[in-house]
Amino acid sequence: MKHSASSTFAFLFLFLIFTGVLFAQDEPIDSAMVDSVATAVEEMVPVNPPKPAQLDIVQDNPGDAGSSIHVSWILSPDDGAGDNDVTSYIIYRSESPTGPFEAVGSASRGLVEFEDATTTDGIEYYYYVETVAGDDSARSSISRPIKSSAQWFSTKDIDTFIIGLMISLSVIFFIFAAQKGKELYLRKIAGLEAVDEAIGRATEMGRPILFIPGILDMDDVQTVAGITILGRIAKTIANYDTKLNMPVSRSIVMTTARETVKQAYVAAGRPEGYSDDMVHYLTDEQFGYVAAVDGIMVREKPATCFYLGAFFAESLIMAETGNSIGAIQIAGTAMPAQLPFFVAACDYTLIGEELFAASAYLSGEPKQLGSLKGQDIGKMIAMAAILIGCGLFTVASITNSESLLSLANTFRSIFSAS
Amino acid sequence: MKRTVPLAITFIVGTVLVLADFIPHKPFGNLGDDFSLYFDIIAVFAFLLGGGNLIRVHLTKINRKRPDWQFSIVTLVGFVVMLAAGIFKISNPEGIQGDVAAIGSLFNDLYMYIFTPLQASMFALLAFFVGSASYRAFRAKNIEATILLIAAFIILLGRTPFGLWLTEGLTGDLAFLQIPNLANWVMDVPNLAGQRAIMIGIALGVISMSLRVILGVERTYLGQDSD
Amino acid sequence: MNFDIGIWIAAFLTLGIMSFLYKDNPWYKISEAIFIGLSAGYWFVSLFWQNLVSKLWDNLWPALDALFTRGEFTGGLLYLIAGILGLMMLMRLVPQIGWISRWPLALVVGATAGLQFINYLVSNGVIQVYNTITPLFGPVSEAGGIAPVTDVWHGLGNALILVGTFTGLVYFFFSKEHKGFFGGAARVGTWFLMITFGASFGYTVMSRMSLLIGRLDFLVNTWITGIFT
Amino acid sequence: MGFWDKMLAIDRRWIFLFVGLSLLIPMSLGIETKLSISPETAGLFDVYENLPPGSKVLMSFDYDPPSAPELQPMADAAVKYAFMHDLKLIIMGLWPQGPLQAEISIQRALDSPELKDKEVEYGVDYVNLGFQAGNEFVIQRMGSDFREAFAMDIRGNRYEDIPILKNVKNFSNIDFAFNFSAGYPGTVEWVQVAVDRYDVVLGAGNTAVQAPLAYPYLGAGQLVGLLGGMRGGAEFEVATGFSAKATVFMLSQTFAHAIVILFIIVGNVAYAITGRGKSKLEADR
Repeated sequence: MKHSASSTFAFLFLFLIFTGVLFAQDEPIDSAMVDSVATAVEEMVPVNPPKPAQLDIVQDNPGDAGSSIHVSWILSPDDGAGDNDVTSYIIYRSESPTGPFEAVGSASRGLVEFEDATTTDGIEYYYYVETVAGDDSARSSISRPIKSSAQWFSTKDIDTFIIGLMISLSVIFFIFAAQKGKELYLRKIAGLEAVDEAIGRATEMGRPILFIPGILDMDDVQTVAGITILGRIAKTIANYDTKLNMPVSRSIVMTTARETVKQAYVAAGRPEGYSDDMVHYLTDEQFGYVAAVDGIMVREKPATCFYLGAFFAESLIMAETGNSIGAIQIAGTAMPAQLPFFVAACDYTLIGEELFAASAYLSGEPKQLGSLKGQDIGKMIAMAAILIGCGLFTVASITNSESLLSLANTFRSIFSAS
Repeated sequence: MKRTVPLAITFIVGTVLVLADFIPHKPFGNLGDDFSLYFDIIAVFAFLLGGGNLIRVHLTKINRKRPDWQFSIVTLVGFVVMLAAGIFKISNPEGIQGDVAAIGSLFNDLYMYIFTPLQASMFALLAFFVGSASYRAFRAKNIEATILLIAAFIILLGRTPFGLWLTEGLTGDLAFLQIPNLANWVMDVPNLAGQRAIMIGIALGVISMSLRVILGVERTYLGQDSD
Repeated sequence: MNFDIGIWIAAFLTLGIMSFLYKDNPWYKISEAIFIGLSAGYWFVSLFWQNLVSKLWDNLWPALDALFTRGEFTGGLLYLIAGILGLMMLMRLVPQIGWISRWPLALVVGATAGLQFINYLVSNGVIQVYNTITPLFGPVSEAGGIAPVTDVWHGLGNALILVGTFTGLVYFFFSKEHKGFFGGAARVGTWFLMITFGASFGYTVMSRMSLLIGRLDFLVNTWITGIFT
Repeated sequence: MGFWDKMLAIDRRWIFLFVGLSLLIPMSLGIETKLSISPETAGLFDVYENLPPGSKVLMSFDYDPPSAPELQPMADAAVKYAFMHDLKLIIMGLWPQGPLQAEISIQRALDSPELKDKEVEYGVDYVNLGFQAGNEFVIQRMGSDFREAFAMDIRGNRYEDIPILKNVKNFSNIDFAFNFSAGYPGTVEWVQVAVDRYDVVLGAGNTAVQAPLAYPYLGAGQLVGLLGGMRGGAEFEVATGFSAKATVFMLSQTFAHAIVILFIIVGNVAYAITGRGKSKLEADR
C-alpha cells in the first residue's frame, strides 16, 4: 500500500495520539480464568505496542493421546481494527515461570487458539502469548503451570459412541431374536432373486461364470462384502457344477477367495470339484487388470458376470464389454460415483447398502437375516433425527425463539462427530 | 484350532479396533495406523503367492501349448524384466543407493514409455464406452428410466454451449430455467439428497456386516471345518 | 532410452489397446500381455521398496541391532510380529500347515471390520445426518454455522433434500413390504436415486472425453507430426 | 427389419467410430473455440497476474499421467507464464508421478519460442523438490520448515545449496501456491492444512470430476480461484495469452458432448418407434 506524503503524516499523527491514549490507560485486564504467577518482564519500551491479547484458557487438550496443550486467548482490542492492527500472535512456552521462554507456534490475527502438540506429558509448562503488530509487540501475562496427559476416553466422541452403540445393540438384539425363531419379513431384492437363474443360465449354456471382487484389497469392507457373497454364490455354482473363473487384482484377496470357494465346494458336498485355478492373480494395477479381464471376457465368453466389491473407473469398461458378449450381469458396489455406470450397463445392480446385505439374504440363515432388521432400526434413527432436527430449526425460525434455536443447535451438535 | 483361533482373532481384533477409536490413550490411540502398517507388510509377503501364481499359470500355459501360449512368454518376460530393473536398480544413474524411479533408470524408462501409455490408453477407452452405454442404456422404458434420462440430459446440456443457446431467452424471473442453472440445481438439490440416502444406507450396511463378521455370524471367508 | 523409440513404442501400444474396440486380435493380446507382466512387476517393486524395505526392514533392523548389541528392547521389535504374520501367509505353500495362513487373514478381516465400522459410522452416517439438518423456512441466525434460508426457493430446495434423503432411506428398508404409503415413499425414493445416477453419469462424461482427447493428441500431435518433421 | 430396428440393434463399433471421429476431426481442424472466462478462472488469474516479479510461487503437482490430459494444459500455461514474468517456481508433488509431470511442463515452456531468448536457470529461477510420501502430513511438516519435508531436490542437490531456496523457510516465504490435483491428496488437503493453518494464498486446478468437491472452498474464500477440467485449462490458457492445447481441444469436447446427446436422442427415438427392449433373461425364455 502506498500513501502520499500528507496522508502518511496524518497517519503518524493519529498514531501518536493513539499511543498516548494507550499509555494513559491502566494495566491490561487480566483474564479471570488465568492465575497469573508473574508478569512478563519489560525489556524495552516499544515504540507503539498494540494492546496485548490476554490468555483465556490454557489446559490439557481433553480426550486426546497426550503431548498436547490447548492455549486460547481473548483477542487484542486492536485485532482487526484501528491503525495499530494486529498482524499475528506468537505463543511462548517455558518450563519455568521465569524463563527462558521459547516460541512454540504462531497464529494469524483473528484466531483465538493454538494447540501446542510438542509437549512432554507430565512436565509443567508456562505460557504467554505475544501480540504482534508490525514491528511492535506486547505480551500477555504468564499462565499458571499446566501439564499434558493422555486420557482413557475421548469425551468429545461420546455422541458418536452412543449412536454406534444403539445401532450395534439393535443389530445384535435382532440377531438373537431371529435365532430364537422370531419370524421376519424381508422384501425381495431383484438382483439377488436373479442369482440362481443367472447361474443356471451359465450351466445350460455350458459357459463359465466370471466373478470380479472389485479392485481393492481385503482392507476395504466392500471387498469383504464381495467375498462373503462369493461364499454363497460358489455353493450354488458347486451344486450346478458350473465353471467359475475369478481373476483378482490383490494377492490377499486371492488367498481369501480360495479359502472361501473351497469351503463352499466342501459344504456343497463336492470337494473334488474345487481347484485353486478357479481363483487366479493378474496384476495389482487397475487398468492392467481391466485389460486382462476384458481379454478373458471376449475369449471365454462367460454367460454370467458378477461385479461385487469396490470399483472405480474400470466399472464401465468391464460392464460394457460384458454386455457386448451378451452376459447376464449382476453388479453391486458402494462407490456412489460408479453406481450409475453399473445401473446403465448391467442387468441388476445392488445399490450401496444392498451389497452389504446380500450375503445375509443369500444365506437364508435366521441369524444373518436378523441383522438386516437391526439395520432398519438404524435407518429409523437417522430418519427420525433428520425430521426432528429440521422441524426444530424450522419452528425456531418461524417463531424466532432463541431457546428453541439453541435446542435445535444442541440437537444437531449430537451428530457433529467431533 | 484351525477355525476357533481365527474366529477368536477376528472377534478380539475387531472389537478392540472399534473401541480403540474412543480411547486416545496409548497404545489404543494409534492402533488403526499400526494395523495399516501391518497390513502393508503382510501384503508384500502375500504378493509372493500372487506373483507366484501368475508365473505358474503362464508357465503351465506355455508348457501345455494352450491357445495363445506365445503371449504368456511376453507376460513373463515383462514381469521378470520389470522386477529385475526395479530390484537391482539397473542403469540407475544414482547407483544402488538412488531412488528406484530415478530419471534415466531402466525402471523409469519402462514406466514412462510402456506402462504409462498403456495405462492412459486403457483409461481412454472409457470415452468410447460412455458413448455406447448412453446410446443403449438411457431409454425411456418406464418412469424411473425416464427420470434418469432427463437428469443426465440436463447435466449434459448444462455443460456445453448448447444449453445456454437454447435457453438464453429466459431472463429475469425465469432465469433459473436456463439449462446451466437448472443443471447446477439438479446437482445441488435432488442429486445431493439421493447421495445422502445412499451414503447413510451404506454406513448402516457396513456396520451391520462388520458386526456379523466380528461376532462370527458371517464366517464363509475362513475356509472349511475339517478338524 | 532414446526418446523417439519411446514414442514409437508408446504409439504402438496405444493403438494396440484401441484395436480392442474393433475386436480381440493379436495386437491387443500382445499389448495386454506386456501390460500384465510389466505392471505386476512394477507393483512388486513398489511393494518391495516401500513396504518391505522402508516399513519393515528400516524399523526392524535398528531394533534387532539394539537387542543383540545392547540388549535393549525397543518398540521396533513389534515389527517382528508383522513379519511373522507375513510369513504365516506363506504357509499356504505347505499344504499340511496351510491353515496357519487363516490367522493373518482373520486378523485382516477383523481389523477391516473394526476400522471401517467406525469410519463409515462417522463419515457416511453421522455427518450426513448432521448436514441434512437445516431449517426449511428462514431466517435463522447464523448460529451453528447454518446458512440462513434466503428465499422461498432456497427453503423449497432444503425441503426437497429432506424429502429425498428420507424417502431414499425408506427405499432401503429391508424388513417392510413396499406397499401402501410406505411403498409410495419408497417409489419416490427411487426417483431421487435415479436423478443421482443420471446426474453423476452426465457429470462424468466430460472428464472421460478429456482422457481420450489426451491420447488422440499424443497420436496426432506427438507421434504422427513427429514422423513428418 | 426397418430402419429403426436396425438403428436399435446397431453394432456398437459404429458408435465407437462416431465418438472417435467427433473428437479427432475438430482436433485436427485446430480451431480455437471462443471462450468466456468464468469467474473462478478470472479470480485465479487476477492474483497470479498481480504477483510482482521475483515472487515465490509454490506449485504442487498432485496427479499422475492418466489425468494429464485434463491438468497438463493448465500446468503448462502456469509454468510458462511464471518463466515469462520472472516468478520463481518451487515445484513439488504429493503424488509420486507429479514432479515428473512438472518436468514435462518445464521442458515445454523452455522449448517455446517466447522463452527462447530468456535465461531460465535451474536452482535460481526454479527448482523441483520432487515427490514426498506422507500426503497431508507433508504439507504440515512444510508448515514449520520446508527442509523437514524435502532434504534434497529431485536432482540430488541439498536444500541449503539451492540459491532460490536461500530465504525460503516455510509458507510465510511463499507468495502464492498453485495446486494441480486429481484426487487425494490434493486440493482439499492443501486447503485444510496450508490455507486454514498457515494462511497460504492458494489457487487450484482440478479434474472435472474433482472440481465440485472444491467449490465450497471457493465460496468461502479459501481458494482464490479454481480451474475445472480441460475447460478450466482452456480458460486459463486464454487468460495467460498462451492459447495452446486445451483451447483447441474445447471444440472436440463440445462435439463429444453433442454426440453423446445425439446418441441418447436417437436411441430413444428408435426405442419409442419400435417399442422394444427386453432383458436378456426374458429374451431367453
